[in-house]
Amino acid sequence: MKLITAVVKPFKLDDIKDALKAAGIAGMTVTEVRGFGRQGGHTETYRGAEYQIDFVPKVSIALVVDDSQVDAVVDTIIAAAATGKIGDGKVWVTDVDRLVRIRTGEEGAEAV
Amino acid sequence: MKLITAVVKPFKLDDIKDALKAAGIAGMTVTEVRGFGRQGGHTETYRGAEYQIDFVPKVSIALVVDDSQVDAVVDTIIAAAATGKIGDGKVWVTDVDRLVRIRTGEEGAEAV
Amino acid sequence: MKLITAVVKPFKLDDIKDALKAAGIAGMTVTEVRGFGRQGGHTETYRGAEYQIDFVPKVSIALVVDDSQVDAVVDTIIAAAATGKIGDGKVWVTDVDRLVRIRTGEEGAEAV
Amino acid sequence: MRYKRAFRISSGLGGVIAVLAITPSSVFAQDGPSTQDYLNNIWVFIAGVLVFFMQAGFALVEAGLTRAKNVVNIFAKNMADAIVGITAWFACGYAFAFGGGGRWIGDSAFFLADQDLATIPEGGLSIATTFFFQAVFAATAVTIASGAMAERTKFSAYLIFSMVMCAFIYPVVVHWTWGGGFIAEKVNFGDALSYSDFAGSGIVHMTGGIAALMGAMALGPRIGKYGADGKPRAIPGHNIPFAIVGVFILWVGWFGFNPGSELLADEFVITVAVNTMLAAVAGGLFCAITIWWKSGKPDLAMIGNGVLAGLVAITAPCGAVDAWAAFVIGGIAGVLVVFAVFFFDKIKIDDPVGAISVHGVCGAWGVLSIGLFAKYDDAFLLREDAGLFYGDNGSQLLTQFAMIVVIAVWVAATTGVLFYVIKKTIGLRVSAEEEVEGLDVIEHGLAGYAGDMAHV
Amino acid sequence: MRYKRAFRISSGLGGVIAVLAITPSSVFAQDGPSTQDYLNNIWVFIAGVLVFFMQAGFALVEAGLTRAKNVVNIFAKNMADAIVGITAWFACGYAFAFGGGGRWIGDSAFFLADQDLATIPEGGLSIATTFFFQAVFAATAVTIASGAMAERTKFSAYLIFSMVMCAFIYPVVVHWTWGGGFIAEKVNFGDALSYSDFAGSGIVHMTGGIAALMGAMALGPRIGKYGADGKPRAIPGHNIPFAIVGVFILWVGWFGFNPGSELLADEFVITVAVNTMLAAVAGGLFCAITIWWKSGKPDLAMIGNGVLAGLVAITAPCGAVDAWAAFVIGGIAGVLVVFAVFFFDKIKIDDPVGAISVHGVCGAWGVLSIGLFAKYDDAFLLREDAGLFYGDNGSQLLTQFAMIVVIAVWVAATTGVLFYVIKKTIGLRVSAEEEVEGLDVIEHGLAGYAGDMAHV
Amino acid sequence: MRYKRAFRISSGLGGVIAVLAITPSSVFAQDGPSTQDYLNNIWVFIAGVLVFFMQAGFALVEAGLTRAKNVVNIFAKNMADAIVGITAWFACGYAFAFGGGGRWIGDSAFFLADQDLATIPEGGLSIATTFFFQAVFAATAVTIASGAMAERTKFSAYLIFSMVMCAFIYPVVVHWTWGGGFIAEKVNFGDALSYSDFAGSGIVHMTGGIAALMGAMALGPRIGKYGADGKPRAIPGHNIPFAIVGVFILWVGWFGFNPGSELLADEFVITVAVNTMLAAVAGGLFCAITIWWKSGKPDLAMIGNGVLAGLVAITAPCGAVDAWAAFVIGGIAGVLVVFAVFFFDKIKIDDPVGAISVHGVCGAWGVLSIGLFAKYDDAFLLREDAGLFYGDNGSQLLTQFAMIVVIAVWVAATTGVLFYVIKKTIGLRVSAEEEVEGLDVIEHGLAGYAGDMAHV
Ligand SMILES: Nc1ncnc2c1ncn2[C@@H]1O[C@H](COP(=O)(O)OP(=O)(O)O)[C@@H](O)[C@H]1O
Ligand SMILES: Nc1ncnc2c1ncn2[C@@H]1O[C@H](COP(=O)(O)OP(=O)(O)O)[C@@H](O)[C@H]1O
Ligand SMILES: Nc1ncnc2c1ncn2[C@@H]1O[C@H](COP(=O)(O)OP(=O)(O)O)[C@@H](O)[C@H]1O
Repeated sequence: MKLITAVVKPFKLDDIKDALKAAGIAGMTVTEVRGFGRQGGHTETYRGAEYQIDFVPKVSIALVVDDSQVDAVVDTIIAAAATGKIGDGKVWVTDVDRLVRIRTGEEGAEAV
Repeated sequence: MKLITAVVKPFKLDDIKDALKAAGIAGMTVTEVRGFGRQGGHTETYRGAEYQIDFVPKVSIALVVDDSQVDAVVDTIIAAAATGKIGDGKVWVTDVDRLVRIRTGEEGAEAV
Repeated sequence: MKLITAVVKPFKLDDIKDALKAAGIAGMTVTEVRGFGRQGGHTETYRGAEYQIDFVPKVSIALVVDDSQVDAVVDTIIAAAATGKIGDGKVWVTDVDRLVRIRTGEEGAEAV
Repeated sequence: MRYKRAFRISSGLGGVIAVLAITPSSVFAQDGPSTQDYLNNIWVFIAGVLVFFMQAGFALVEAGLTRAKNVVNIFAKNMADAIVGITAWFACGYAFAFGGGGRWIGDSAFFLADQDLATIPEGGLSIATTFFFQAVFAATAVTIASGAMAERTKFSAYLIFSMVMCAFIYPVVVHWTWGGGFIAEKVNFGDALSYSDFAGSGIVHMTGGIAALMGAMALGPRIGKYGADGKPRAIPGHNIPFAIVGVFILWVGWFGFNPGSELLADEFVITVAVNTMLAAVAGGLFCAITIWWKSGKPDLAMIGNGVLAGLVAITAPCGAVDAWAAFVIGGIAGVLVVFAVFFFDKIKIDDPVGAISVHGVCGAWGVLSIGLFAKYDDAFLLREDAGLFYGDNGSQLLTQFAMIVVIAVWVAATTGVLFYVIKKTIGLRVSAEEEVEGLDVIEHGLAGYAGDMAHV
Repeated sequence: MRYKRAFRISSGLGGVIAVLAITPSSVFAQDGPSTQDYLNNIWVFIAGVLVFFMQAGFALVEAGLTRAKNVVNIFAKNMADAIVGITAWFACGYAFAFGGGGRWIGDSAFFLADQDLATIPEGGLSIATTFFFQAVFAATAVTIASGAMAERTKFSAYLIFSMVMCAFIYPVVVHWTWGGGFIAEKVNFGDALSYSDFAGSGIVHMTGGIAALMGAMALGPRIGKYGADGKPRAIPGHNIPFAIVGVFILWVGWFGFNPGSELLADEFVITVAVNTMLAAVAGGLFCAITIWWKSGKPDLAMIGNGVLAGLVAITAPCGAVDAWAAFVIGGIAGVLVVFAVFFFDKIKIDDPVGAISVHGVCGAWGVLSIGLFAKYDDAFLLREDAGLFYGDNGSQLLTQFAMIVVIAVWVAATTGVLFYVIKKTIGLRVSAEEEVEGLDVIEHGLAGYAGDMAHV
Repeated sequence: MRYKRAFRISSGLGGVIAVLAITPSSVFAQDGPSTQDYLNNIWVFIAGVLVFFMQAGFALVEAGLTRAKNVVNIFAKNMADAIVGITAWFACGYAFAFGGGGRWIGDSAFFLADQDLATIPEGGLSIATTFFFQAVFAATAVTIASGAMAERTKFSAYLIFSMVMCAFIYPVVVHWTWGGGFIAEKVNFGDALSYSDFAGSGIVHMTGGIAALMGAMALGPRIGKYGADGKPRAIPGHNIPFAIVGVFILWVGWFGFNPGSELLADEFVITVAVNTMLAAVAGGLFCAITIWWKSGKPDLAMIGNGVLAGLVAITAPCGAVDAWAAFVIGGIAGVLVVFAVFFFDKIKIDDPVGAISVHGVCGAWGVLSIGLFAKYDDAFLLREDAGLFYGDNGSQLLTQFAMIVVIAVWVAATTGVLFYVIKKTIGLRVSAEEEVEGLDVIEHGLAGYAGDMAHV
């Protein structure tokens, strides 16, 4: 089992979701986050005073998948999320020891 | 050290928290998230036009615990979170290399 | 590659960001979360009835860094985030199998 | 001494409101209405517009003090009160209230058929003006219960309640009193010549408050309101700014509600307004002191209730009392409301916004306060110094009390039957699952605050 | 029978509005204006204040029904409509509309220069009163389009549109009608003596609605509004409470809009108000039934549109019809608006808030309804029983229809040219990237809801 | 030429406001008040209701421009201004201002004791009307400072400030001017016969603005307002829609504030309204141009300030100047406010909502502008052509300037002492920790926006 985490541009979420669905992925968990990176750093003025907006809105997607699926899923996400412009985001993969479906108690691949 | 991540129904949060407290857990971190899964997919109409709500509100709980506690905690969460209906959520466990308490600099089991 | 997760007090975010910037970190992802821990647990009354606020606002920072940087980054975060008062938060480190930059497809250290 | 003000009774024929008083400035005969007549009608109309604005205030207070997941439902119920309520008032509510018909109920002017809306009788109001002003009052009366029944009532069940309330239950109360029916005629003890309720602490607010009480009891408390230990748990409102803006809007509306009930443009419009203002601030002030002392913090949501409590209480006596008395009446209401909220919480009647305490309890207090503080000859009182503190022997207090009992029994009985029937047929309360998930998406198919993320 | 009301035409010299009717209560000569004259002017001014309040209502409705990322832009456009619109009205709009000048366009009173603002002609309004009341109408007319063009229009382009609309396009429509120009003079068929549009279903709302239609067409739909399959996708509003509070505020404002258009303080002010109230509730009621039946749920955002639809429709006939007719006219508008919203969605004209359906379609319906239901002798009608249902041979209906065509052609043509020119020069629409990210930060440098987290 | 308007001075005995002017239409004797008298009082009362509504506007503007974590505190302070302020006005504020007493301070009518509230003197206002209208003005004056002191003031300290302001500091200013005290009598240079401040640019707004300045200085800037480099950092407001709705509500309220200050229902009510409207749009327009040019974007929060700046500035001269002059005065205020905001930011006086710039700076500008643009004989001016541009030798300008100095010194001195005493006793500012966490939960035990998640 692996956990794939993708931090992407919010307006790409729909495309990514559709692509993953098409690739047979049945579940994922999404969080609104704020990203700091190369893209960041525009300056605004508000009633005369300046301020730096370092953080830009992003969406983080968490997906637990079977080891065999990891590369395909990562590729799918990258294909759907890329615009080629700075700030497209990152994908990373970590190892999962155990996965349980709460409703049934099923474990591992069954639980995805 | 292990990180337990549980994605559950929001209205179960209070029960889970109480159960974990009773089981001696002293800390956790909670995030509002949106889940996509088997449960999803009801259609709404808004001023005539239809739209698909694929994402349903969920709560994600992150807990770092000692290796010895993992199974007990996972069981506690599952017991408190289960309703038996679709959409109850998942729990997964990943390995943690290092944990530090910021205030004191304590590490590992001390820091939980 | 390692993933560093830090749960900290919201008003420290700016300081931490500045310290990490100064330490050469180019990216991170931030989420608004709610923490449960030793700090929690004040009781409020609302129109006469009491209620327990168990969760306090926190900010969670996720950073993927090269193995070589882990300790320095953890130390930087701790230095910037500590107030010495209860509720300062935790930092933990997990192992990352793979990291990709969506825009370019670069992997590993290149992608940070 | 004050001018004797209009004794408002329906003429019995065709629903024309006859005004028997001598109105200042209409001293010489002329063909059309005088400028004073126009001024009277325009003023009462403007007051009615202010009262109508209270719909927005009620919606905001109720929405602010409840949870985000039910906010569309709250607004839908308030919108329905305006839409269904005024339609019902047009169809038969106005007819039952003011359409002649003797002691018990009116019997003409359904759908305003064959009414001469425009003509202004000398010194009085045209039917259009009366209809407009009374329609917005009716919409107010029915909206009160909405807050107490929030977060768990089926929308269709609420619609039926709202319709029956505006079509029948409230109009009958109005007929008995302002419409010249049996309370106006008969309810008086000893020296008291008649009941008095200038702008409706009892007729409007207590009526709404009793309906709210019956509704909250019929429904039972929200899931999670009482802990395993039986102690009440707070369910804080999701938007305090909404609640307080709502209080300000209601306060503004009350400057139409009470002064407009003078039904003329004369000097007492403004003494009524001053009393209204002073009771409101006293209500807020003494409520703040009480809650600060009881809970250690100046709970703003409760202070908002306190202001409204003062306003509800002064609604009956605002024309009959001195400025200092208005301040005292409002201040007592501000204390009362805190204890009432605690009381209903304790006996497990779950009223998310405090409507029963504000409108029911303080409405009754307002009606009674006339028996204590009345000094001036107000509408219906027909005499000066009717208050216990001005030498009356308690006859007026008794009369006021009797009026409360009559209205309370009527409203409790009819709404009781109504809620029982609804419960046994289509059901009154949503399913537990719907309640937990929130009424907005399931009943209305619409989230109050659609995050941009979920759909593009 | 009713008094013949003022025939409002500009005197042609100096922009003074002459009122030729016999006003009640100004029967004896005196030096200054009579109290009735003061009452007339104060009332119309108060009505104007209520109309001005509608700016807040429009902003809230539009903001509530669109996305959080564009909320500053929505409010900026509404603020600009007030600021730029009234400035333009002051500079030349008022002059073009009421500054004498014969059939086509006024030609004096620019910047109110050399106008005697204060003097009140007997039975009429001072120039100050007329200017104030008409200025807030102008601001309303221009605001309508803002909603239909939401979430994708360049701010600078919108400013130009808003200015031209208030400075030229709308004033010309007003000149042709209320200003005594060629529609007032010439547009009549058969027995009809003149067009009729009491408070502006056509002159104000349909004008705004046509501009909205042209704007939405010139812009094209928002990104994501139509799926790959070509079917419309909903883009739900981010704050339904805002939208419904906005509807209540607009409703309150309409009690200035219609009754104030009587331009006198007489008995018909309040019959107009009753009709306005009944049409609004009927609009809401029948809209609710229609959408519940069509989509299975009582969609609150649509019901809000239904109330507004009823209000828009009754704006023209409110002085000429019976209460039951007002209810019917409003009810039909409530049904109409649902079908109109579906229709425009289907033909791919993306109107985020339904402005074209509410103001355009129901505005036209309101103007036509006079030809069917008119019974009383209203402003401009100059006769009783002008409706088909009261024995007219359809001449009035034809006249009303002709008026709609003239206004629609004028507004469509001028706004069409205007949008074309803007498109070819500075551009009308923001870039796709800006649209996706939201207009607030990029165009205005300001997020609507700054999270506390992001900065300190 | 204009009618000479009422010279408002307190009669010195019993607080009755004597009005010496000849009022139109009250030419023949009669028993009770005339219809014109009723109209005068009803109108001023309605204007007062509009002014009261400004409380909601102030709360929304201030809440919108500050952070979510302090929103309950903002609303609590505004509610307190109404409650504590009006109570203090009732107890002694009104007495100090209008209770006779000669040059320095009034000395009767505490708690309105023994006042005949109802009787309307011929051509004047009843005590009820005066009390009501002046009470809402007092509540306005005190609310102004709340914004400048936002996000860091102890709630109990603010309550004391609010009480003293309404009970003593502001009433004294009113006594000196509208109450007939020493400024009304004595402050005049050369040809000038008296100071002029029609509706209170100086008396109300500058008074509030100076208090705001002293408060902000006594408190010091918010944590995080100035970077390590000493440069001001923006702390954006959390809800721009609230702020702009608030501006619209204030704008509506100002149509009561200025026109109501005519204290009669005559033709000048509406010329005042036109001037008010034009100054507001000019303020918004020129502010937008200035900020667009200076910062590259049309910052909507600043434009809202610009509209309010125009309104504040025209409050003094609205009765004395031509329409074009109103536009110019408002436009200058719109530019001024931008520079003032930058200036105070630079000298490290942290005013989160711009109250000092809007009310203080533009209030002073409004008072001065009379010395430049006054053409008509306004209240107190007692002559025509008092402006420099109409041939005066600067005497009026000097008089206006002197009045500003007197008021500013009084308010600065008294509030200075007050804040000093508070600081040394109970403390003025919350702890750094409380400031960072937000005042809502710690001071009020209530979050503004309770997420549904945290508790069920
Ligand atoms: N080291 C990192 N750890 C965690 N998240 C990161 C890291 N670097 C970047 N991110 C996330 O990825 C987003 C995009 O990164 P950025 O540097 O702006 O552009 P790009 O994706 O083109 O490299 C950031 O906004 C942030 O949310
Ligand atoms: N593969 C996955 N990775 C991450 N989160 C998932 C995954 N599958 C499901 N989830 C989360 O679990 C929630 C519940 O899953 P769902 O399939 O709806 O029902 P069930 O829990 O009964 O299997 C989803 O809403 C989503 O938040
Ligand atoms: N075991 C844990 N797993 C995940 N997060 C934790 C855990 N314990 C604490 N936290 C997070 O750290 C925050 C601070 O912890 P707390 O016990 O209050 O104080 P301290 O940081 O001083 O130990 C909590 O609010 C919570 O968000």
